[in-house]
Amino acid sequence: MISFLLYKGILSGAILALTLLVAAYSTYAERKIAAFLQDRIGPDRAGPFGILQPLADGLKFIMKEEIIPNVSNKLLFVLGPCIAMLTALMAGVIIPWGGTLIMDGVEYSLQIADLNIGILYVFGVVSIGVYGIMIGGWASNNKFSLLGAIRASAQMISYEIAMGLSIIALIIMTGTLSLREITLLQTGGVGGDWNMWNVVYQPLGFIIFLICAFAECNRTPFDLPECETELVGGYHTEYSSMKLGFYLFAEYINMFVSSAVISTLYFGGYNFPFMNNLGLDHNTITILGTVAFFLKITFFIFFFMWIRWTVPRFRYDQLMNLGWKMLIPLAVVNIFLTGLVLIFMNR
Amino acid sequence: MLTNRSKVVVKKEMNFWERIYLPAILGGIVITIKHLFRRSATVRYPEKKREISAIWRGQHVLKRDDIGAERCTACGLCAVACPAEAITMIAAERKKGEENLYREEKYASTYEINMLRCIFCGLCEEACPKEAIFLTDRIIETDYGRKGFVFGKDKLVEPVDQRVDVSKRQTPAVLEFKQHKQLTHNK
Amino acid sequence: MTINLFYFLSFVAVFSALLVVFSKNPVYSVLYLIITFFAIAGHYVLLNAEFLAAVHVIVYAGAIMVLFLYVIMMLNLNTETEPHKSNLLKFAAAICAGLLMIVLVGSLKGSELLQSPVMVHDVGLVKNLGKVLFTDFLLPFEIASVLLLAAMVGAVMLGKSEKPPANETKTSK
Amino acid sequence: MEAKQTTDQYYQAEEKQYSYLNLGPTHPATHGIFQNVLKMDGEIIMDAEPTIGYIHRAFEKLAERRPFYQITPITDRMNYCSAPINNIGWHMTVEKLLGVEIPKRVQYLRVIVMELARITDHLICNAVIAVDTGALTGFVYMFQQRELVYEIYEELCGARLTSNVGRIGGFERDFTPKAWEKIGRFLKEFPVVMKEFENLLVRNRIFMDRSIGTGGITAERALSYGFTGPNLRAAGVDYDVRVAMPYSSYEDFDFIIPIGTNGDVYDRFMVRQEEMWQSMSIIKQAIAKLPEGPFHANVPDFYLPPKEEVYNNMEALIYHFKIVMGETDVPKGEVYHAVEGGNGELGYYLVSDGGRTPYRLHFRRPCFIYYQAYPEMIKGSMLSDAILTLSSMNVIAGELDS
Amino acid sequence: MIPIDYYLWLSAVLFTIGVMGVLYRRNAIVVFMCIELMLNAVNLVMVAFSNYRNDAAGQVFVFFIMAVAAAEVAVGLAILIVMYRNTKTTDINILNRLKW
Repeated sequence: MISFLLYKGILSGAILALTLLVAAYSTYAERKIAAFLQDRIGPDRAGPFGILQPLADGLKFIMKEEIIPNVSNKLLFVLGPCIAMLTALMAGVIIPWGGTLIMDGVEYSLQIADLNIGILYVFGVVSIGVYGIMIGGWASNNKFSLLGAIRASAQMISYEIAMGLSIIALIIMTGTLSLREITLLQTGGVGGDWNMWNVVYQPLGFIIFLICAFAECNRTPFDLPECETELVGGYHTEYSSMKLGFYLFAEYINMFVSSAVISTLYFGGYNFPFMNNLGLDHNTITILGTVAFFLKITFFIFFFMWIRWTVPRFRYDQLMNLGWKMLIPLAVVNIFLTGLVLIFMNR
Repeated sequence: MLTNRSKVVVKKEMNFWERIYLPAILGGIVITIKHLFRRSATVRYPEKKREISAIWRGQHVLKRDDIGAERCTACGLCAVACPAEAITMIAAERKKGEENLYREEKYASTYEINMLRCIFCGLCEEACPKEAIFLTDRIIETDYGRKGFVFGKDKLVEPVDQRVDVSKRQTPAVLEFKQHKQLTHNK
Repeated sequence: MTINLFYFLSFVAVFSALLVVFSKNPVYSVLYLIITFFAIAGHYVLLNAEFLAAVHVIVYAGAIMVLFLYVIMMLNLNTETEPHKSNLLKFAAAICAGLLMIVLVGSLKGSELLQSPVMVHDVGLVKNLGKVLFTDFLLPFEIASVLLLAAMVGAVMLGKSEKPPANETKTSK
Repeated sequence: MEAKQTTDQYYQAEEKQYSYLNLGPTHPATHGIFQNVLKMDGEIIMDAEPTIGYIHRAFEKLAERRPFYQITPITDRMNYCSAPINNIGWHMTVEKLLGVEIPKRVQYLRVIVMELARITDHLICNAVIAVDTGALTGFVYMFQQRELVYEIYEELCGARLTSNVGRIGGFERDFTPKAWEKIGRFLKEFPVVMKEFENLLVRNRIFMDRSIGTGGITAERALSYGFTGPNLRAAGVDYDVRVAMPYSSYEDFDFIIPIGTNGDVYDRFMVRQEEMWQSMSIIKQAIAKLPEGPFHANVPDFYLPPKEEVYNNMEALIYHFKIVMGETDVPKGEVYHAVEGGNGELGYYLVSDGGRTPYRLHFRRPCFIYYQAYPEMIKGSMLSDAILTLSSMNVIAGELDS
Repeated sequence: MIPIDYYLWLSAVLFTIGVMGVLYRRNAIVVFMCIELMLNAVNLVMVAFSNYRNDAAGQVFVFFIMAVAAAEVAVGLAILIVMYRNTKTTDINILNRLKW
């Protein structure tokens, strides 16, 4: 019992630390990638290649004056970023970060909790995430913030539906909600037993899911809640110091988590090609798998940033049209197609 | 139609591929990723400085002549020419024994340029008939107070041992003219 | 352990439900209601209905309450917009609720004798639930979908104003 | 009693239904200091009230206190995105008053400088449209090219933004070989970047959806407001001062006037984009046809004598003093001269009473006129559209006040 | 294992609070929320009994209640918005005349 708690505690702590670290370095990566895509250099003063920039940023956030507007709703104003941060961190619990490690004959899973409702948990957490933005935007008592909050809530609710529908097709195919089982079904991939990654069977679902993930993370082209040229800063216009930091951090954590979910659902999670044909022992495969998983996550984070620095953003009504008139019907069509194919396959 | 040279340049219909967003976005990300491998255009400022042109209109200098006497004769043309009214000067008469300090019989005992007013248009340089004031390719230093931006003679007149080379901004005709040492101007 | 959890969740649920009713600002009401819903979701988990708990959070906390909050923000309601209600009415409301409580107490008296006849609790799993839903309750399920569609159409129709298209109300789920 | 209370409530609420949003004076999208009070119903703009005057600097009054040559730096500060056009336009106005004959070479050099300035102006406008739709990267690519143009200015006159280039009668100095080299480099590099920028945006559906049908204005309304320049051409009227009333030998060059169809943001964007291509072709033609000759006209009353003469020659020194003091005689009369500025017809109405300063000087600033139409153009559209409309009209705050 | 009557008491209390809210408040949106609260109290009993009897029917019913609640909220809030547009208030006492 104690060792079980210890193992879970260590695992949770490690994943929490890792999430925060990745989020911190995502801010650095964002600036660096933006700079490189734009023929610039980016931060390079703090440490070699600016590698300590996240530390400097964090320090600056902490040192900044804390401003709570007089006319704001003070309790909710503080609550907003907390909720945003909390919900962003919660989703990491369910993701299988790797296979199992066998130590002294005991098998340790690199997943904090394997709930049987798996992916639904992620949805639950994501659907709560909107409160952080809404409450913060409303409590600021600023019209730009309020507009940002309203945009955010409408956008996130709408895209959640398309996201859910795109997942349903996947669930029909795999027959399970558990993320670990979904990952295990993709074991092997190229080489070996040729269980291809789900993206091969669900390309349309993957694209819909990816677009919805962009929308849920409020990234360009769906960054309407915070678009700086229209709403100054959107929901975080009035925020300063670490509260602003929390919002920005939450965005990067969301990005990290959604990259992890995309990799798990569609790109085989911690599986990598030829993993069972190399003749490695179990623990090595697990560690290599985790590395592969993080490589996939890194690619998706890069992809998020890459897109952000390329495309313009939607307008509010176009965003709604895209969500309701294109993605949801497409997702439904995808479900039908998947169902039909499965019926024919079984016959 | 007022002319026969006009041409409609807008095509607003989208074809199918443009309608489904993705090809254009893919094209876009290909363009941006190409820039990932391109040399950055940034100049790392404090270590490296951008090469600025020879005729750059920056901080003013009050020139001395070859022996180190101030060229300015306080004629006031620069102050008149200044559209921003940034130049203030007080003229004084040269005393005996100051010939090596001041070139002409009259000189500017005070010469101030308010760098906050100055718009660096270069009209003072053009107005000067005595080859005394020039703009240079130096950039004004920053300061915290307004007072620091009123440049007096201490900052404007070039030090005797550290001459500011302005020959780059003078025309070849002037440079050629300056070779004739017999002329009064060049003595 | 479990019983303590039950007490805690019940306390949270009841306390925040009371605050829903008594807080002046509708935004606070919404937030307290969300807390109540979380507590109820916790109860569902205690009752081995994980799937329902997740759906409950997604539907209620994630969609319905966001809609409430959205409407409140859009209409910009706050404490001042709450109309004044006379003390007499409030008193009457309390009395009515108290009477209802007494009726319920009377009817529930003696329910502690009930004991669970089975020891296996596996209906909360997705598989079992899905089987029942798509066999025994197929017709109601389809009717529910038609109901949702009708509600969606109705909401869009109502939300469309005759004026230049203003704020479209989108339905959730 | 209750009914009355309800009606009162109703009227209070009627006011409350709309919210008022202060867009500006400092807002990331206003690109300058001016204010818009928007009456909003949710995200829809019901009405707008534009306010100007935040950077009022009394240009016209200032100009009436200064000799002619000192007015040039003032014109810099109107449309600071294309300052050389303002400068040269002013010089041409004075030359028109004086009736000076300008050598062909000077005219061609002026065309080159003005077209470069037009490119920077349109480039800023289009890059900023991209930013306001959220695509920052195209903006950065374009701004690198603007840097090249500014380096050309720097080589010509020693300054970059507020250029004060040229003098009454010509240029203050001839183009150096380095300047020619930089112009050549710009003409070589810019088309590549332009193509990239166009590929990023022009056929991208997100951008097209954002800009097509946004902030449109019909040709009739545009004309009755007094629109000129790219914004009028986007509405479908091919009015261009360079063709309608050619100045500075524009009739020698072959270029087309790009027009749009219904004056929306996309039209304006495309018209500006095409005008940049045309400007490049004009520059190439001007370089190819450039005749030999002096870089300034023979206006001894206004153009300063060469320095070596001033240093040595009494006659020249007297002229020098006379010009700098602004004591040369000018004819009485009034002239109006218009140039095709970066943003439209930039007119100078100069009344002279023969004194050392203008008796009255009025600048016809196109942005001031565009900004009047702004409320009409954004009524009924969304906030995002309003911002896009503002940046696509390229309203420069410096031109609003005078 | 928690006895079933605990859940009955809990949902009775929640239901009463919901009823009290409906009677107590005049803001239509809060009234709506109190109705949601009552529905949830009922849901809780259903799930409790479903677990108690190990019969899925109770949970399926909860599903249907959720669906109905979602539909009700969507339509109800749409009506509220229309009402607000016309009367500029969400006071249910203004509504009792059934006209505007």
